[in-house]
Amino acid sequence: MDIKEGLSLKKHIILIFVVLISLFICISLGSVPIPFKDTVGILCDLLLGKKPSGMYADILIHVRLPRVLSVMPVGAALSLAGAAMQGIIRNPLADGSTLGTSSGAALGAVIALSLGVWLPSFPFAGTVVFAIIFSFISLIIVMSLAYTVDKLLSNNTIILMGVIFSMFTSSFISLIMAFSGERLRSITFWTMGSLAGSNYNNVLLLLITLIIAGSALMLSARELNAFSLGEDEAMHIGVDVKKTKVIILVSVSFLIGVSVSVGGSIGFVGLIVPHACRLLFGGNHFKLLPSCVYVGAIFLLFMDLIARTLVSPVELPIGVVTSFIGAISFVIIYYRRRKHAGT
Amino acid sequence: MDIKEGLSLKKHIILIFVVLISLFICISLGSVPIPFKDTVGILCDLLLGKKPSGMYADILIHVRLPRVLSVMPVGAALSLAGAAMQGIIRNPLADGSTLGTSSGAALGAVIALSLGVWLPSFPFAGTVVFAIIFSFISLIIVMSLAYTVDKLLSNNTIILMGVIFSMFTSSFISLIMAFSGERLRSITFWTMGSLAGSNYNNVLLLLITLIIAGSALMLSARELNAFSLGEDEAMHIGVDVKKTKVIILVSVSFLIGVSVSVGGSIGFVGLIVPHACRLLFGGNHFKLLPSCVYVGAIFLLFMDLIARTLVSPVELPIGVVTSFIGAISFVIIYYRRRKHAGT
Amino acid sequence: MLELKNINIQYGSKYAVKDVSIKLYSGDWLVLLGANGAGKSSIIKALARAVKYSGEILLEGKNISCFSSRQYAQRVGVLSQLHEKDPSLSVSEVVRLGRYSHGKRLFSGLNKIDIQKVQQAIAVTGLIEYSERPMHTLSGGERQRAYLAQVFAQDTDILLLDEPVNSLDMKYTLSLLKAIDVWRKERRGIVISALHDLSLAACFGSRALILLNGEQLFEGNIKDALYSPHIDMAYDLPVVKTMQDVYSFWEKA
Amino acid sequence: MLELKNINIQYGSKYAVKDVSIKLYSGDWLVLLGANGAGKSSIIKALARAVKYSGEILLEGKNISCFSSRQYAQRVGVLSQLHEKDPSLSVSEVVRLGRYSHGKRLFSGLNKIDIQKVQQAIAVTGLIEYSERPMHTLSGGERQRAYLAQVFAQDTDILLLDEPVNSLDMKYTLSLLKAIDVWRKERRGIVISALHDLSLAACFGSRALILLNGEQLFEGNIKDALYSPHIDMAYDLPVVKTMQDVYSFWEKA
Amino acid sequence: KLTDFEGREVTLSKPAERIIALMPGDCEILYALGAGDKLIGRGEYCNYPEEVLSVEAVKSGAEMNLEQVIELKPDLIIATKMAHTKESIEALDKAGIPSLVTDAQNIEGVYKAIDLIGAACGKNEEAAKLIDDMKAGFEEVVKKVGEKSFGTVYFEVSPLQYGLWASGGGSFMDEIGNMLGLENVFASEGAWAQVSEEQVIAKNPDVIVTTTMYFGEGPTPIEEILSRKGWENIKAIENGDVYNADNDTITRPGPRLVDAINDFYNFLYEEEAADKAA
Ligand SMILES: Nc1ncnc2c1ncn2[C@@H]1O[C@H](COP(=O)(O)OP(=O)(O)OP(=O)(O)O)[C@@H](O)[C@H]1O
Ligand SMILES: Nc1ncnc2c1ncn2[C@@H]1O[C@H](COP(=O)(O)OP(=O)(O)OP(=O)(O)O)[C@@H](O)[C@H]1O
Ligand SMILES: [Mg+2]
Ligand SMILES: [Mg+2]
Repeated sequence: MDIKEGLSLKKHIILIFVVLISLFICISLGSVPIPFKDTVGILCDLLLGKKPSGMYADILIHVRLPRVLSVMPVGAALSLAGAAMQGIIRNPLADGSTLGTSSGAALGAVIALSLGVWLPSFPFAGTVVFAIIFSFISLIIVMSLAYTVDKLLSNNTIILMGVIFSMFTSSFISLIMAFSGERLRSITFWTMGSLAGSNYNNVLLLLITLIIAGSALMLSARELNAFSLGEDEAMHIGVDVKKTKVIILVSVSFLIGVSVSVGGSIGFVGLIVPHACRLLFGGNHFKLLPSCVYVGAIFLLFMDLIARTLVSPVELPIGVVTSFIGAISFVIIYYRRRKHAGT
Repeated sequence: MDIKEGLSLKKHIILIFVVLISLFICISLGSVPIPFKDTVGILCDLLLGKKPSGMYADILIHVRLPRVLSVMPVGAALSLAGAAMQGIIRNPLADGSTLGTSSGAALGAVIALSLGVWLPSFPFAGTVVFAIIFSFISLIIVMSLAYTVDKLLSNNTIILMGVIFSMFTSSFISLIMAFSGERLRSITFWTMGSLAGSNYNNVLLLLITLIIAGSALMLSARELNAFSLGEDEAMHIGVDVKKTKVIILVSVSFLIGVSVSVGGSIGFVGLIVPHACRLLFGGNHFKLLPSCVYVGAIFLLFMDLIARTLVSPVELPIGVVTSFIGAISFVIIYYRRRKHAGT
Repeated sequence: MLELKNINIQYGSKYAVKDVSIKLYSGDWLVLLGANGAGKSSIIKALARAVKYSGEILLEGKNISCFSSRQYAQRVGVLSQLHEKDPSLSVSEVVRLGRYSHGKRLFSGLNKIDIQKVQQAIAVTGLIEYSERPMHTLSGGERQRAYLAQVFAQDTDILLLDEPVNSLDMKYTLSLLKAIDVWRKERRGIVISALHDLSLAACFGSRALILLNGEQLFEGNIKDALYSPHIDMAYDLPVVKTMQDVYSFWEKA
Repeated sequence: MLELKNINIQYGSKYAVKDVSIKLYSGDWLVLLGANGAGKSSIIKALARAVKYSGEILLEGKNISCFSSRQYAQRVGVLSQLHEKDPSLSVSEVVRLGRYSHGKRLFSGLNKIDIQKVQQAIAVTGLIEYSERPMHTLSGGERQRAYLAQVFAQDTDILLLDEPVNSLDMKYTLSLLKAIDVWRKERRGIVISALHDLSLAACFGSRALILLNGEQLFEGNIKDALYSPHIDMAYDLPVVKTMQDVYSFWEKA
Repeated sequence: KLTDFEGREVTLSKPAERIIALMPGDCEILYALGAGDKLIGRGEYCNYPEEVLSVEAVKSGAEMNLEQVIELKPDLIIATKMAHTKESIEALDKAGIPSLVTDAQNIEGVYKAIDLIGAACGKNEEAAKLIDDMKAGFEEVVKKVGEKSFGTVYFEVSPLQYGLWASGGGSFMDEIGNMLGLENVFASEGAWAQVSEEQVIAKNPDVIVTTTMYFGEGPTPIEEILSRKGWENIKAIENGDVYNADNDTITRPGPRLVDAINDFYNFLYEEEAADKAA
């Protein structure tokens, strides 16, 4: 019997390798073709601390690189959050947005857009800051609502309160859109999800969140495993059920809030990547959570690549590409696995 | 022990009475105030087969009455479909849209809107016909997909395929919206749900669907009860599990497809009304299904009334009002019941 | 009347039941004996049409796959070993569901006979006071009795009972097994049950099928089975000796 | 060492346990006796801190509500009567979880001792071959053994076992009860179990608490309990006579 | 008897006297025809000329408040394809209120709309004159531009923050650009297209036009574009040729398109001349 329950070192190495390869592919391809030689040259210059110049360097350094670097943690965060939510409330329909923070963040962003909030020292930061603040407020509202109606914080209560809250905020969003007049278009575009215009500040924010909240979740893998036996059983083996729930729900909200604030509402990833990982790597959260990070990152990188390049120069909304390709590939995985299982 | 398991006759009568009262209130109020006397006069004339005329008659007969008469069956249909779905796949997050037909219908409508389809000779205009056709195609796709990957049509498979399919179609909708240019606004508004402009043909269509598909569901109440013991147990007592699933899923799709085609995507009702009814009338489907019909109709009638009159002459999107008021009232019911249950 | 011919049951590539054949007649009470994982539940599930199997099972000479769900449920009642943890129905709702296959299809429509059978089943299982309680508020044994009441209400000629006395107290263990015994003799029905308590098997069973790793070790009269060397093989224990030890306490009284 | 003082347990307005008091010392094996719904599981749940109760429960003189979840789980292992139908973990994952309260918090980190305890628990329950199987593919008895293995791996001084032998075959019923018995005597731990099989209770228990509708009818030595008139009252049966009848089959052998 | 943009035949017994116009473009046409006084209801986004704001606003689109419309007792409704639903038009027909649907996609379409609206309210001559005026206005600009060319242009309709959306071929902007001797870098795309930032940098347009409205917070749209990272080397940025067009005039199918083209012309060529002079 192994001492470690997680992914084998070999799998870790392979997956990291695939992430790096994907990253490189996504940097070198784009709607403007940059010769491979130039790409490598510019990247080397960057690594060596030189300042490359020219149109290719402009595109690569200011447009493509920050975008690709934001896409990666967003994909990881959404998938990880989805896996944790599905684990803790034991419901295959759950994902990060079940808690209501996703639509809370969207509401914040939409309010910022419609008021034209502007924070002078942060370029473009209005939406991001508002989204994060609102995702927080949402979490607090949902949790205290759930706690008020049900001191035990049972799953059914959390689910229902989360869903109700997200419907509530979505209706706020619709209302704002209905009265937004001239700004309707930008709001609509924003809600479709877009990672265009990400900058290095966003990348930093995403990475910090992913590291902190991601670690909190990874460290809760045993607890998540315990929950799959039922909450009472988890308590019997020593899990502090309420505390664990709060830690996990707060981490999930962080991940979701920040991702939404940067990338808009990108659906589907958080629901489907965990299911796919469960089919591929099993339901043990020691394996599931890390694999979600890798697979989520890889998946969204390629989806973004397709969004950027498929009908170049036009860009497709990333949510659209994600659902499209994600749906098809998930059905294939599901089909193969069921056939394989022989049932 | 009672022979009948359903709602008592008294409750039926009370609920029908409440529906009729609500109907009358909703007819007599509106963004244009019509004196009570005129309302009654016009309604009497109508019932007596006379043709009332005048501006009030125009408003009442051509605008308000068809609208109110469509709202009622839409509310009933959405709630009923939600209750049936939650029963059959035993998941509190499920509602009529889980199956994917809702977004399929929406896709059809959006395509019709964006192509500007106009079928002059048809009794029902382009969007309705397209929505119905698409909801059908969606049902067929989802079911055959589910059947292909899993001959047993297990719940998990149906849920996942439904969700994936609806993400898939939603992304199509986004795509169309992205390329719709000037029509963006009308599509956005349509997706928020509206029953303005309903005509008597719509009413007829809705009522026929509600009667046929609703009866199919009502007649499956015992099967739905049986499912709550688990699928194997249901089989053991003689339920033909697959056939029942197909009947229920098809009826639900019908209800949802037609409702969406007439009223747009009105969220929340199908999720929350069944939960509220379960809290109020218990989980036995003999009670749950009829109470959902009544409560759904009453609920949506009043929501529509508020949408029409609150900030008159501007109309609020009904989806917004529904989520708002629905969320608040549901939390209250939930809180009361939990307190009452003493746990 | 009920015949199993060369039944094999496979989960993935693993055989849970290998080549089991047996013929049962009216009035038989077959006890399935064997250690955990021997294949008892699998055989019951095959008879209940809840798993795939190879081979043939004939009921009244007809392959059981020819019956519709409803027809089959009118003939065969099934009690499973594992149940959902949180059924949301009340006890009487659960028991009423037992009448499903007999009911007219419209609405709740239970007729006089249905009501009578339901009430009888609730009374036999001692659940009269509990009949309006939701299932998830019952204790383990009360729950098990509710599921048994459902099967009794189903009023079939054949009962498939997978560990029916799990969680039951002594009183109901004996009274319910006795009731089944009386019923089977009067109505000349067939009972097939898995039982781990060999004393009970001896008291109530008429025939036995001993399984070892899915293979049929022995088939015949229950007395012969319990005194045969096969039973020791099946449980990997000197059975009679062990039972006598366990029982010695009561002798002294 | 473990003391229950005037415990009352209520569900809604209904009392499931009324004014139960008992004091347990190292090396005791308390058997909870009583009919279905007598309140056995409720007492175990109260000890496991899974239901609200009034009164006081003291462990090592400290109120049990003072312990953190982890501390408590290091001292008390619990086997519930009802389980989820479809846990998605494998047997070894379930058993490893038993070490949760002992583990360092980082990642999977099981140390040598943990691994050893886990392997031992799997071996005792005879699940070595099954250790990588997902729980939902196990037979009823195999599952029950896996849950038992989890509790054993938890390696606590106090075991709360609600009907531990449900679904177990004869061999494992005896060998596991025996193992627990040896452990309790060696380690001087406390075992509290609900058992419906009075012969087993007689063989393994040291003390008994007889419950009737939640009320404490009798508390004392197990032998006295089984020969007392209280037991007849609790089960509404002439217990000794009944047991002799049931076991008479083996006498003749 | 009129035939509208959807081929529906609408019969008016007499010129309309009480008109509801839902789209800003149609309102502007009505006022330009001197029929502003006949307007008794307007779409909520109609904001030009000033007087229109005093007319009662009617919710349009799927949210059109039919009760309110009927209460206003109009004898004609002018809507565009995107401002109405089939259902509401049918309901209005039943209540005896005729409706005209306009749907101008290009300048030629605007002429047609003017013609139609003029006919509907009995201002046929004014309509013909308005059309002639507009044609003359455009021709004048085209003549002034002559063979001059300013190179390539990029029309931005949504700023980077919400995803970059450009206006391609088939839009009024594109048409106006062509008249001014500009080549739209995204001419091959539809009227609305989300484009990649990379593309803009690579296409290196000579002029950038943004229609983003300035609401008074933060940097102006022009400043924002000038400050974008990685855009420094685009010719338009280097030369400061970034133009903030008035969204209303340049996107509405109405008579003010002439103003739009003149403003734009002034930005391109007059300032140029002024620069050179200085
Ligand atoms: N779904 C499944 N997938 C794989 N193997 C299974 C599955 N169900 C049962 N098995 C295996 O098949 C064998 C027989 O199982 P079965 O449930 O018939 O045993 P049983 O005799 O009823 O045991 P018990 O006394 O424990 O109830 C066991 O070894 C079990 O592990
Ligand atoms: N959640 C609940 N709500 C209401 N009543 C309950 C609940 N749980 C148990 N009860 C009732 O409390 C009483 C004691 O239940 P408990 O589970 O303790 O019985 P038990 O002695 O373990 O019985 P068994 O032998 O059947 O397991 C029973 O009558 C039961 O119906
Ligand atoms: Mg079994
Ligand atoms: Mg119990």
